[in-house]
Amino acid sequence: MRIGLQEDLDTLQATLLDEGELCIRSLRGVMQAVRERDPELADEVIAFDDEVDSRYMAVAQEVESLLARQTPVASDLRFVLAAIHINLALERVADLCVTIAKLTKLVYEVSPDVKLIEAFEEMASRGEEMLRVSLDSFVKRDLAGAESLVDLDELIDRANRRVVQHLMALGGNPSLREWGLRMIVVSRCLERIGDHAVDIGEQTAYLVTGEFREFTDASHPD
Amino acid sequence: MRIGLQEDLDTLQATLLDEGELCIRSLRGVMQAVRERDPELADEVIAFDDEVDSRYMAVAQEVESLLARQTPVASDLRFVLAAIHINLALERVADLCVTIAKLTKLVYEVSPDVKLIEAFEEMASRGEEMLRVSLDSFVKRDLAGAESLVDLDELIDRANRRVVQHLMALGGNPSLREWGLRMIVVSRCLERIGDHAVDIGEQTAYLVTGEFREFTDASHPD
Amino acid sequence: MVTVPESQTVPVTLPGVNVDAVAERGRPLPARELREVVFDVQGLGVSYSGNMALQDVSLEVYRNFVTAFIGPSGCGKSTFIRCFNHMNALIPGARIHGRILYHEQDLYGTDVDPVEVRKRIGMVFQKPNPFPKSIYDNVAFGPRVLGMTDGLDERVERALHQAALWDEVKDRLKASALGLSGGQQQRLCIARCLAVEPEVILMDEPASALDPIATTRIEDLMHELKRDYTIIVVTHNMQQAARVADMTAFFSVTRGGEGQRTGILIEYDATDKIFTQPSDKRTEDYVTGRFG
Amino acid sequence: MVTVPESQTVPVTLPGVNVDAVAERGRPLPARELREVVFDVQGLGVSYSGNMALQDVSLEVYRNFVTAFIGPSGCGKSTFIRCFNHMNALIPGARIHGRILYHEQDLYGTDVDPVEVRKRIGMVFQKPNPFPKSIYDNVAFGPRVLGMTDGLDERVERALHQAALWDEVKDRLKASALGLSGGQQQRLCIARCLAVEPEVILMDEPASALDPIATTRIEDLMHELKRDYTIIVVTHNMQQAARVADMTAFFSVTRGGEGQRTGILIEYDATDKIFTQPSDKRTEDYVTGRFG
Amino acid sequence: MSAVSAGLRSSRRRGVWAGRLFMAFLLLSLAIGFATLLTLVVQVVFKGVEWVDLVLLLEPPSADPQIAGARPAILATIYLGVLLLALTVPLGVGTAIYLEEYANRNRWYNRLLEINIQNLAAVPSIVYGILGLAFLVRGLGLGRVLLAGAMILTLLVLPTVIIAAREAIRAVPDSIRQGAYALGATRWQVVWRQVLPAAVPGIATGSILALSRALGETAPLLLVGALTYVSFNPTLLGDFTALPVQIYQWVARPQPEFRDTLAASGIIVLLVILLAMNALAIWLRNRYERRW
Amino acid sequence: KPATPAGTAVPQVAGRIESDGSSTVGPYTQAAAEGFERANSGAKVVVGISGTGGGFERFCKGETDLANASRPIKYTEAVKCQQAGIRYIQFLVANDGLSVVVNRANTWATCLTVDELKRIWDKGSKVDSWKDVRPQFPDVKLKLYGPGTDSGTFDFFTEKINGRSKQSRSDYTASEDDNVLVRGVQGDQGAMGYFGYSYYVENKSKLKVLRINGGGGCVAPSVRAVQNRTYRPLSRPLFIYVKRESFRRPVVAAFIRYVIENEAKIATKADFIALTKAQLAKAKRQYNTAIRNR
Amino acid sequence: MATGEATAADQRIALRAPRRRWGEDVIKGALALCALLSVATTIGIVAALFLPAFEFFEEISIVDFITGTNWAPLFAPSSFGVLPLVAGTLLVTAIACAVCMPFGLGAAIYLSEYARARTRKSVKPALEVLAGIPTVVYGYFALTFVGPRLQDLGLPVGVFSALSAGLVMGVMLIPTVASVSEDAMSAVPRDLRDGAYALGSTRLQVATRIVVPAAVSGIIASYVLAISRAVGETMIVLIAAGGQPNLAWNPLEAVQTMTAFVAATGQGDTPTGSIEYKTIFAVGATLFVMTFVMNLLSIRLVRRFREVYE
Ligand SMILES: Nc1ncnc2c1ncn2[C@@H]1O[C@H](COP(=O)(O)OP(=O)(O)OP(=O)(O)O)[C@@H](O)[C@H]1O
Ligand SMILES: Nc1ncnc2c1ncn2[C@@H]1O[C@H](COP(=O)(O)OP(=O)(O)OP(=O)(O)O)[C@@H](O)[C@H]1O
Ligand SMILES: [Mg+2]
Ligand SMILES: [Mg+2]
Ligand SMILES: O=P([O-])([O-])[O-]
Repeated sequence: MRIGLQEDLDTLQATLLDEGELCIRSLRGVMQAVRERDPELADEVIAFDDEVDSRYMAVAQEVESLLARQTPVASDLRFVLAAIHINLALERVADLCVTIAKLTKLVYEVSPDVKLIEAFEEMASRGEEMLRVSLDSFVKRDLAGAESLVDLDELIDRANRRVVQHLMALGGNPSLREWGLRMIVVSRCLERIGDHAVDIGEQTAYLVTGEFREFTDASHPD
Repeated sequence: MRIGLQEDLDTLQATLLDEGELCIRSLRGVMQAVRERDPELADEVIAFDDEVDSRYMAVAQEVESLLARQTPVASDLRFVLAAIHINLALERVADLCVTIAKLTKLVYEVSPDVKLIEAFEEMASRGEEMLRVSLDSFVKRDLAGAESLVDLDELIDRANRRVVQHLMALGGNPSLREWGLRMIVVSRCLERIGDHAVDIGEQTAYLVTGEFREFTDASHPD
Repeated sequence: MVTVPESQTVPVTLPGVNVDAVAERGRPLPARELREVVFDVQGLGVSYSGNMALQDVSLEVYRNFVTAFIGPSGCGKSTFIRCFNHMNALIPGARIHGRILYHEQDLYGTDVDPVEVRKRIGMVFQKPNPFPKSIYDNVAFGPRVLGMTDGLDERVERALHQAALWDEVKDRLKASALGLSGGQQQRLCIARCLAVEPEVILMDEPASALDPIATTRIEDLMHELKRDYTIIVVTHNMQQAARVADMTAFFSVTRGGEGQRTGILIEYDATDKIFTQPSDKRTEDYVTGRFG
Repeated sequence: MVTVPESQTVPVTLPGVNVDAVAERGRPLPARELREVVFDVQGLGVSYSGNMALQDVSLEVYRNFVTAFIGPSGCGKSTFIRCFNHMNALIPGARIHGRILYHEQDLYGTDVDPVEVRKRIGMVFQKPNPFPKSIYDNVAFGPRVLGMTDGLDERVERALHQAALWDEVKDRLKASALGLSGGQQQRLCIARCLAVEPEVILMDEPASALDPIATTRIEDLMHELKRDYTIIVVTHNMQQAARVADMTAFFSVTRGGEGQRTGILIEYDATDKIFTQPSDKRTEDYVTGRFG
Repeated sequence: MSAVSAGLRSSRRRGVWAGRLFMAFLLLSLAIGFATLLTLVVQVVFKGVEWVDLVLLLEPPSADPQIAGARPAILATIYLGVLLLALTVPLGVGTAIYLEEYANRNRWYNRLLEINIQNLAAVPSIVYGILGLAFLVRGLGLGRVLLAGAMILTLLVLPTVIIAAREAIRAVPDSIRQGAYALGATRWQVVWRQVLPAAVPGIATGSILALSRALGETAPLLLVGALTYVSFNPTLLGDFTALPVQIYQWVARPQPEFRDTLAASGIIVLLVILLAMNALAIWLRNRYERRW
Repeated sequence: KPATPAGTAVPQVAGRIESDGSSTVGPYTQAAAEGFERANSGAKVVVGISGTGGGFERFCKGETDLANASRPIKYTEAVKCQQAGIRYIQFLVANDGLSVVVNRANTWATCLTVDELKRIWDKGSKVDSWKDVRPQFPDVKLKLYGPGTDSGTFDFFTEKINGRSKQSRSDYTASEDDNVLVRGVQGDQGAMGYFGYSYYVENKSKLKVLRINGGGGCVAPSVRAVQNRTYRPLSRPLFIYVKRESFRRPVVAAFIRYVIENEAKIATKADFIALTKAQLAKAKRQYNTAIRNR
Repeated sequence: MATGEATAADQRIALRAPRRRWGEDVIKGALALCALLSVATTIGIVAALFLPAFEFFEEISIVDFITGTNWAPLFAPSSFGVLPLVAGTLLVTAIACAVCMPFGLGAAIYLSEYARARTRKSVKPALEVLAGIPTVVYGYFALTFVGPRLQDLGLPVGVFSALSAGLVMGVMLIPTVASVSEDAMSAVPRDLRDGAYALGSTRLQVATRIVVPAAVSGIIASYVLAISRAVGETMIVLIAAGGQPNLAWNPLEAVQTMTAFVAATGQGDTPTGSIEYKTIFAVGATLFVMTFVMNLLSIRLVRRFREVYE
């Protein structure tokens, strides 16, 4: 057993999970900011991104060092490649949170549409769940868990579509219109968090099966 | 000289550039579809994504094989890591084109706002330029070229902000409103194509300098 | 498929890209049906004084491929590779079971002359083993013993060229081969083997005694040579197998009844496959360094 | 910094993560000021019968680090490592210039006794070189010649434990060491060296004669041992340096006036740095295999 | 490199015949030696075996062949053997150790020493006889005593023993020495605890073979005064004879009983002694032969 | 062990006697020593065969008690002894008849004159064939065998036949070992050789001995012929030289006495020819004088 | 365990030797003394041979000695041309070499290249027995067996001849040559043989073109050893060669060698101190010089081959 390699792999996974946890915190924070229309909290979330970024950097550095030093092959190599992708996905998730935070700040004076906020809450909690499931199944090399993400994602997508419908129906009020234009992006961001979770799931599947496969293909919707 | 390694690295770069070219074609195609409100053309762009995906897969496979077989270190390793990121960025660019194509299809009956289309045209051609510059500087290991992307990106961002302002000012007409809601996403997509080009530039910088550095940080806007 | 009309777009030119070349250099190996089989090993086993050292190996070696054998120490790699040119016949007590067909002809059939076999199937050894003669005489040795003495000079020069050694030694062909560096010696041994114009070159850990730079050169050379020759290489260095080989066979050891160890073939596949997605757990454990 | 109030969120639990451990295992090496210097090499050079084999090397070796020396063949790695325990004194014609301070004391000062130095600074060689004696006697040899014969049995057992060999040999301590496998022999040599309780262990290509599995075990062992010892290792295998070493020194060769080759130190830095972003072009060329 | 479909059959009959002829020559070479040995032994045994009895072993010589024995000669030969061992082994091994382990080979006097010893090995034994007569018997005033005989035989075989011991010591791999030095052993500890034990089989066989040659020597003993008629058991500082001298004298007698029969039986006894020693040497060699 | 021979009522003596010298006389001394030791269990006699010259060398250095000699001491040797203060007594102990032998297949030669022998053996002789010896002999190639040039036998033979010691042709096969000469003559039809009587006696069946005409007719070597001096000129005396100083030791005196008393028996045992009465009487006289003077 | 607590000062003291190691120096001295014994031996030999030899050369011109063709030191008038002895020595040596070199090498090749390990293990020591038989025995074997057999073959050879002595000496030396050569050939790495076999060589080609050339320095060493043994051999020639100085270079005739002369004269009855007696030393010194020169040459030769091949 190559102790050095396994240690490095463990460290890498731990850093990734750490990053995942921070992303989830970020997501919660920004949803609170949306719910409570709290620009300060939004600022904190924006600042908190540095934390995630530092983990992102750490993972990148670890990956580079590991590849340079340990020559991983086969499943070890797939693990490292998966880690690269997951790292990117998580960093994007955090960025999306930042985007949401920024959008929130732009429209915090507008009193929000309650139904919409509820939809967002639902999407966010689904997103959080998906992130958890994705990381969890990654750690457990759990193919079924990873594949279950597709179904979860469908739920978020549906919520997103509902939000778009709702916003389109919203009409009139110019301030609300701006708000709506911003919120459609928020919704899209939340939806994309789900997409990233699916990406992570795909990486798990790749890690386990050794095959590249997209769970869903944007250009070939089922 | 490790002939095998260099050959593999060359192949990898060639596949990446191929993929880049396909992305640019995709972008042109989808802009034509937007301009001409041509749902068939949009469909073709959507189908064309398979081409890009196949390159994406090829790069991923090549990277895996290269890492497993060649044990690259130092600049070679950075090249491979950069290739992974660039591959992802390009794939995203193509996905964004698909998204635009889909959005176009949803609203092709609506006669578009000419100013907006012009803005999109501008954004798209800037995006195309950025992609070109980014790949070009990657190939030439041209740090200055890569850094110039930040300025180019600023132009796209500005166009994006103008689009949003314009859309916000658009008001009234419900069909136009839906169109606007869709178009804001299109604008965002085009803007993000620029972001991806910047990402590619960042990878070039990493490859050349060996240091991780984000040209701009979403959470720390200058 | 690509219906985005090209005429509509100015051709996209990106520097440094030759898309055709990419296609030509395509990594995937030719399909199985298209490969020409040089050796067809069928249920091969080797025993030393009754102890099975290797059992029931069946595989095909393809023309103009580099085929690598990897596996833990004592799994019979050397034993196996030595079957291809009758080198086992020199070991008292060694017995071969099963068949090796060389171009569909039984290599161990009656009437097969080991000398003829070795002429067609050259071998390079672990430690560079130049004869204590001049560089020229080393390369000329094979042709001389085989009576191929016409145009000897050209033959020697050609072999040294092929082994990428000519430029380094052309001014001192009469100097002792022992004065060469380890890496040069090994290339000389390859040249020596090429001088008799074999079809196949067997290499038993050809670079394990060399430093990394010399190793790189040998690997490059193998890369070059596979255009004209079929190469079989045993290596302990998995990275080396990964780098140079088109096909890789992984051997391992099973423990029989009385603690007897017998080598078996675990997996034989394209090298990429072996090193990224081996289908056998034992292969995976070995290549990831998790064996034992 | 993290002002998102944790109390507001249910603790996020993810399986398999121990965030503290991650922090503790943090890759970055201790800052230069915090490292304890064991050897301070100052302008060291070595000549063999007047030919400089190594010139002007200055570096610091830190305590409880694994320090690797890499470089092309003949660049003086072995020459250098042998300076640390006076092994060059055994070569007629070898001369040392410059200084090596060992805990601030000149290793080549007058009155310094090579035997005392070698007691503190052990060495493991390229090829396992067990003495043709029993396993026990091999390990007991050092203590015996140094007169440390009290509690010899425990000492031997402890050394074998540390070298991760005890379980494999505890039932046959009286058997000949030559009956061990190559990897076991090398671990025995390590145990032999540990038995005299050195502070530093020098290893000159300790795994180059071993198969990959045995090599892995030796590398693991080095990883273990660095907790208690300071290890200096010469290796041809760059991957090995990359895996085991904290610090890596890259040596290369310059050609002097009359084609004379002299080894010089090109770069000495944290291993990660050497293998991902070497600051010298020559290092980069060497580690990426683009040398020569 | 067109496909090889046939032609693995031998194409060179001539080579086969040359091989057989050569083989015949080799067997002949071996046969000549053994045929001679056999004839010789058969002749001797045929003539003398009857007289190998207790009289021969236990009685002193006599003018009457019927009751003539060789007890003093046999005993003296045995004493000589023991003395030779006691003198040659320490001196020879000591010299060999000096040359191999201590002497700096770059010094002219050490090189001269080596050449000198090689040369002494080739000096005819008769010259040693002259030397012994001039310096031991007369110069030292030792007289014609057993000790003088032993000493001259010592000088005679010393070069051979030195050369054999040097070979044996040189065959001990340097890695063993380095390993011991690296553990803090002093030079003598290295020699005494590692090198000598490892070299013992080589030294022993070399010494014994040299010794058995010395015991068959006649000429130098005659010169230093081995007598032909001694009826009492030999002492260190007393008159002596030796078996080969006794045989030589018997052979020169006119009476056929002496000339043929008794001489032959004496030869048988001598052969048995020598064979026993050779056997011992071979046993030692096989018993302790080492593979490194 | 056999008991002391009857009749010798000599009291037992003990001690060691060193002797060295002629390899021809060696067996004689050895036979004597054997009997003497048997009679005196405390006595030890050792015998070396360094050759007459070697024996005298040691003798004159005082290393030995007795010197066995197949010729009388030479002037140079005597000088050496004198310088070293070694005084000695010469005892004639036996006779030898140098025998000239040919191959058994030699049917022509039976008796040769001294002149003929000289023609064959003298320095610069060109006699290569038997025909050259006597015209009526067949033309068979003559092959010569003789003792080593440094032996007493060679000295004696050359002196008596060629007129001067050591003057001889040199192109013959020489050997220290007379058995070797026997072999030589035995194996070669044209061979001729000469050596001590004992070697002829022991090999009578293999060789043919020549009669020698020394002026008094053809005589073959035999005990009688030697003893009554008709075998001429090749009868030669054998000596033991005794150091006077040693003679004072009872054991040495006893040994000489033993030799004189048992001279005939010893000579027979060693294949030599016993002393004539006159010779024996002289020896006894010498012994008695020596005893008195010691 | 790294002595964690030890301060630099402690280690400063510790790097010194606790005490001077006198024993080591004493041992080295003792060993050097052993080595010096061989020098003393040589000096002794030179003194023992050359001092009397110089006396000899005071009386006899060294030129006559070296160039003279008639050897009759003990005849009267005497003649001191050593060439016949040298010729005899060389002739017998040449005959012995003609036997032991090819056949010794043949046996060595057989043992190292053809024989199985088991055969080698038993045959080689058996062969070595041949080298241990006392030379007296060989002498009589030559005289009583080989000579007559040669005559049986119809050769016009005398009872004594350089031929029979040389032949037997050659046979006696076969094991020496075989054993030393075989050692050298076994030391040729297996790789080289494998390399040659892999090129399609036959066993014969491997043995003659690879192994023998690679072992040539060892083979030469064995030859040199055999030559010097042949030159120095005494008893066989003393008994079987016939003591007849002979410049005829005819192997069928009897010859005298230098050693035989020394041995014969040494035990004869030449008065010591006489000029005749001193010939022993003159001849002995010549013999010594001959072997010495030959050895120097061979050391050179062997070293040259070593350089080429190692
Ligand atoms: N000449 C021989 N006689 C008997 N057994 C042998 C012989 N050669 C090899 N073996 C045995 O056959 C088995 C396979 O040996 P082989 O040398 O082929 O292994 P390998 O895979 O080449 O090992 P390595 O990697 O150490 O070179 C081993 O168990 C070995 O002990
Ligand atoms: N004992 C010696 N006598 C003379 N020169 C020597 C000796 N040992 C080494 N050298 C020379 O010193 C230089 C450095 O040798 P060294 O063995 O230290 O290199 P290295 O880096 O260990 O090489 P490798 O990787 O081949 O082991 C070489 O040029 C070598 O020829
Ligand atoms: Mg092998
Ligand atoms: Mg080295
Ligand atoms: O031994 P010799 O009688 O011949 O002197």
